Amino acid sequence: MLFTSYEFLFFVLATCVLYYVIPKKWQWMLLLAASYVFYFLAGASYLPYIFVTTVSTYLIARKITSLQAVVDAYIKEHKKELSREERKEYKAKEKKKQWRLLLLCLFINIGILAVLKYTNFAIANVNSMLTTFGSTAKLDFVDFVLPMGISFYTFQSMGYLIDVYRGKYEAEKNPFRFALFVSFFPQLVQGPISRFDDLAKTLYEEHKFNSATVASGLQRILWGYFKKMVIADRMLVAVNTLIKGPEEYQGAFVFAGMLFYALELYADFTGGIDITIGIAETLGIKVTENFHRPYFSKNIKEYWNRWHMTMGSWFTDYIFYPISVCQPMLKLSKFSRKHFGEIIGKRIPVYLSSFVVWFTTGIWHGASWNFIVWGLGNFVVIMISQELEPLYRMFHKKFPKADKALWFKIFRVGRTILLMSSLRMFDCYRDVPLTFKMFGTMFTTWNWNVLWNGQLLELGLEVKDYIILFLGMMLVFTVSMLQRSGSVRGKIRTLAFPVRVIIWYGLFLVVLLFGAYGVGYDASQFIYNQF
Amino acid sequence: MEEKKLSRSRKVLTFCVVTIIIIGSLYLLQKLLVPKYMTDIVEGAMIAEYYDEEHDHDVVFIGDCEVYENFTPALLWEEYGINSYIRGSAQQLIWQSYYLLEETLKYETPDVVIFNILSMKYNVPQNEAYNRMTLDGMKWSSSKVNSVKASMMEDEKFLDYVFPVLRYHTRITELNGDDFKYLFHKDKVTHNGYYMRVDVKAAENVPKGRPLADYSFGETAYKYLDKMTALCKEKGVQLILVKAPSLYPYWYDQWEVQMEEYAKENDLVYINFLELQEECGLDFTTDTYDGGLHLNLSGAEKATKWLGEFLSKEIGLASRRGEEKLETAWKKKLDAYYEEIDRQTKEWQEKQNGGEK
Amino acid sequence: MKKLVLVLMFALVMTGCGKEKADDSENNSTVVENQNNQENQGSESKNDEKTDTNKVTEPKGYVFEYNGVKIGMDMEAAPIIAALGEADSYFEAPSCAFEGLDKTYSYGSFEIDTYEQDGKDYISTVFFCDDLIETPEGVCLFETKADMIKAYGEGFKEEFGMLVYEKEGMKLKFILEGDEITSIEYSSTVLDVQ
Amino acid sequence: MNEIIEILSDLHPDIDFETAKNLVDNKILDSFDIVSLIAEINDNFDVAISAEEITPENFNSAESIWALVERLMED
Repeated sequence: MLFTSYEFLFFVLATCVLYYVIPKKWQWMLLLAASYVFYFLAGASYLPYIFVTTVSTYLIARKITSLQAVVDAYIKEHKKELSREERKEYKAKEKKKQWRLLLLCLFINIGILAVLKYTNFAIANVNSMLTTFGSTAKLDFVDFVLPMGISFYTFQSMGYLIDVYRGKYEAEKNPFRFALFVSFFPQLVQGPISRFDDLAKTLYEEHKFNSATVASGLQRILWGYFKKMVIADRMLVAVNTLIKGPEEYQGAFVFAGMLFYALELYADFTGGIDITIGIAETLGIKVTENFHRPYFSKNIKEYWNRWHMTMGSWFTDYIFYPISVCQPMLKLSKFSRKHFGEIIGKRIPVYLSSFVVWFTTGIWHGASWNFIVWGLGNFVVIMISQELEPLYRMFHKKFPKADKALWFKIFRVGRTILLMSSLRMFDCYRDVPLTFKMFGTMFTTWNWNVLWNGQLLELGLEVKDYIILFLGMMLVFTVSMLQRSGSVRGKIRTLAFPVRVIIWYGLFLVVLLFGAYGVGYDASQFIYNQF
Repeated sequence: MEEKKLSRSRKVLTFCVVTIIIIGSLYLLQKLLVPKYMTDIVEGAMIAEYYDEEHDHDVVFIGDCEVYENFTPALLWEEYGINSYIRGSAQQLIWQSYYLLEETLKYETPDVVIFNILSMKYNVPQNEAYNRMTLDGMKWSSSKVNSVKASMMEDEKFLDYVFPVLRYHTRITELNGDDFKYLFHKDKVTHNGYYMRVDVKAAENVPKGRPLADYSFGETAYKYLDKMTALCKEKGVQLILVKAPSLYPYWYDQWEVQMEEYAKENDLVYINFLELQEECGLDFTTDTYDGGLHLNLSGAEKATKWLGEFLSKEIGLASRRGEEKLETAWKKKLDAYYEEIDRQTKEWQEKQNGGEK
Repeated sequence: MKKLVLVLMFALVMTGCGKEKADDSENNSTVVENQNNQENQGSESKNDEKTDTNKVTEPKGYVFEYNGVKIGMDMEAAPIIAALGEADSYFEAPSCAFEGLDKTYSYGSFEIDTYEQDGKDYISTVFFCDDLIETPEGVCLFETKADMIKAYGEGFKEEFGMLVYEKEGMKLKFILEGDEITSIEYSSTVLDVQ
Repeated sequence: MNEIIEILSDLHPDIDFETAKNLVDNKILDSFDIVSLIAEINDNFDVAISAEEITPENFNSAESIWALVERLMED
């Protein structure tokens, strides 16, 4: 069920109506049922996978919590008899048991994800290696199903498990409630990746029908559809033409494609998340925000704190920190400081763990070298930026006013967008060499006149489409600017009733009339469902 | 207390008013966006015209362009006193024909239904645009629901038929004068379902049929033909199968055999006008306007004459000339008919003269 | 000095400048994937490209060749028809109700069909009429199934009783009666419905 | 406590860590800073701060960082 399908709209509508009609204590059960129906409709063969993840995570988390309870009780009881060392030793021993359980669960679930997602990638690499060594033998590709949203629900469950292991909170007792946390349907396909302590309470609570909340949720959904259907799906037509014809579309076309893609991706992904969060809001549930006007970022580092935020913080908390502050890493750091000097030694933990994080981030996005190179590209840019920090400081000391100047702000935002867009070319083109080649043509093929000689009109979009896109983007931009001083929906709420009706009905009409859907347009899937 | 009540009822009232305005404006918008089919592609307006008719026909034609371009009810009335109507539409598929027949028989029970069997060659939905032209014009009924369900291509959605605005929303940037002019009222594009053309383009080099791997008609096609036969039997209507005299698309001998057999088995009359060309006096250098696909007025008159003779002599349909109500209705229709002939003839002559210069 | 400023500027341009606080860095991401989507989620496949993207100027799939003229599916018809010289006969069939003519050009031993899109004609079919011509892979009418398999391999599918080789969005169709090839047809898949 | 402030000031000379609160929530300290900080603390105080202790509450001010270090030293 695509977010843009009638079936999905109907499904959401039916769920919402039932949700407020049935007794409140059944609400979360309804959501669980709805989520499983949703998942079943997406593909019955997916069910076993999410089931295994749910059950294994539930049981092991419960076990870890109960072990922790035993430890606490024991220590409390024997507080006086035990020395500090004894206590420490006991704790460490017990922790080891929990650690093994944690590893087991990670192994099962990351294992499922890895096997389903990366087996063919591995086989392809082995095959090309065999060819390099002159062997004619070839491994056959395997035909695994890749369950919808597996990357998202696996990450969400593993985050929960690690938190339980760390003692951040106790494991959920009710297996069905936990199952709902894993499978909550609005965020199943493309995130956000929620944390248990953020989502659980609002998910299980009883929610009274509140017309203001419901209206607000619906408004957010509408805004999401606007971005998704009016902008992203329309832009997609041109993007596809450009990236599917690398022979034909070079030079300035690549540049145009890069920007179009940046636009499409933004509208598609943030629009999808708006729909997700809006649906949750309609149900009275608060889902963590995933974007914070990312294209307004001053630099790449900031960008990554404002784009797909829940995934970013997941990688920080569960990969970056554990690696960079673990004992071996600290020892390595000490060792290098002694032997290679202060400067290098200090950087080792950060660099090594960042490398791992970006490699993982890349491969999480897709099993191909394109994504790995893309991830590492981000790594390189961020590290360069980090190393140039002293230069920036010099620059700002010399031109203290630059920071406040509008031109400088625009320059920085433009730079962020250009950098991100050029890195993203890796997920447009077929393979890594082709991407480099296409990137190169921007500087070798000097055909900037195609941007205004009408050739852009041969990509599947007409003048009117470009006008709609332009106006649509202006609206998104304006809303983003307004957002700096608080929720735009909140601001609209203060206006007179007829004005409000006109605004929201107007937006509805715009989606209805200018949405790129139906015959002639093929509603593209949310780009993000694929991960 | 009183005040609270008041404000509450005011809220309800506002809600109602807003809802009515929104639904009303959406309805108007939808009407505006749906194609009007008044100029150029008029074939899309045919199906809806039937509902304005007095439902008292002796003969109803069902089928694709091979009926609505090849037979003219006006002549059947003038010469044979037969009151007939053509429920035809472009590339009407056999299940669409069946459901149109089903619907028609809810309005009236004619003596004879004539079905053109070219659409037997299609066993699956073909084209969204043609679907639309046949289906959008139908009024809502179980027949329409079933017809839509049977006709939808893989990427079509039922809801798009319920709310055509979902299908035609992209027309918002292509609206033209017609869309406003014909928002509430439409002109007639046919003469009792007949689509008239007087121009001429001789048939030449009509390609032979290329061999097919499988000449048997599809199961689905047969299923609906069976249903049609059964429905007519049940309602006491005589079903006549025809193959119009069009030269193209090619009508294979193997198809002919199957139709002859089917007619025999089911005790139906089957008329193949391709074999009656000489008897009708059809001349494909002058009687077609597009090189043999469709007949022009002169051709249609010849074919209709043969059919009129057959219907009155062989089937025994009595002339209803003199029935006052029919005479007045047809008087008006014939006026329009001849006016149209004059108009087109003049236009055609001008075009020819222009061409010669 | 100038050089230094340049380098500095370049560095600023090329990397995210982090004056005050760059916050945390690792993580997040995004990106999309357009082609290698695997996490199929039970819904239609992404964008069937709009119709005009499958227009080609280069021949694709199996290509018939006559007197040195390559006739590939979905290629623009005009230059090919011009190169082939005058056809023995020509027939055009307007589509019911819609603009656009389907044209058939007959060259004795074979026929070419075209379809119209956005005012231009494109090749939709090459049809063999007799055994005076053969495909570039060396198959002609009235040869046997074995000859066909020798030339094209076993990779055919059966569609409506025809043996069909599909390649790069076009189809090469054979009809056999018994063991004898009775029809050879190159055909575009653009107009495929059945 | 003073040592903590010294380390912090090395990282960001422009911030007054005596008074600054919400270092994490206001994004004054990013993850790179935190990692460097933990390495320094490990060096100077010989305590190992593990990943699970990296929470905003523990790192929001020099005071809370010091409290964490003290707690770990006691433990």
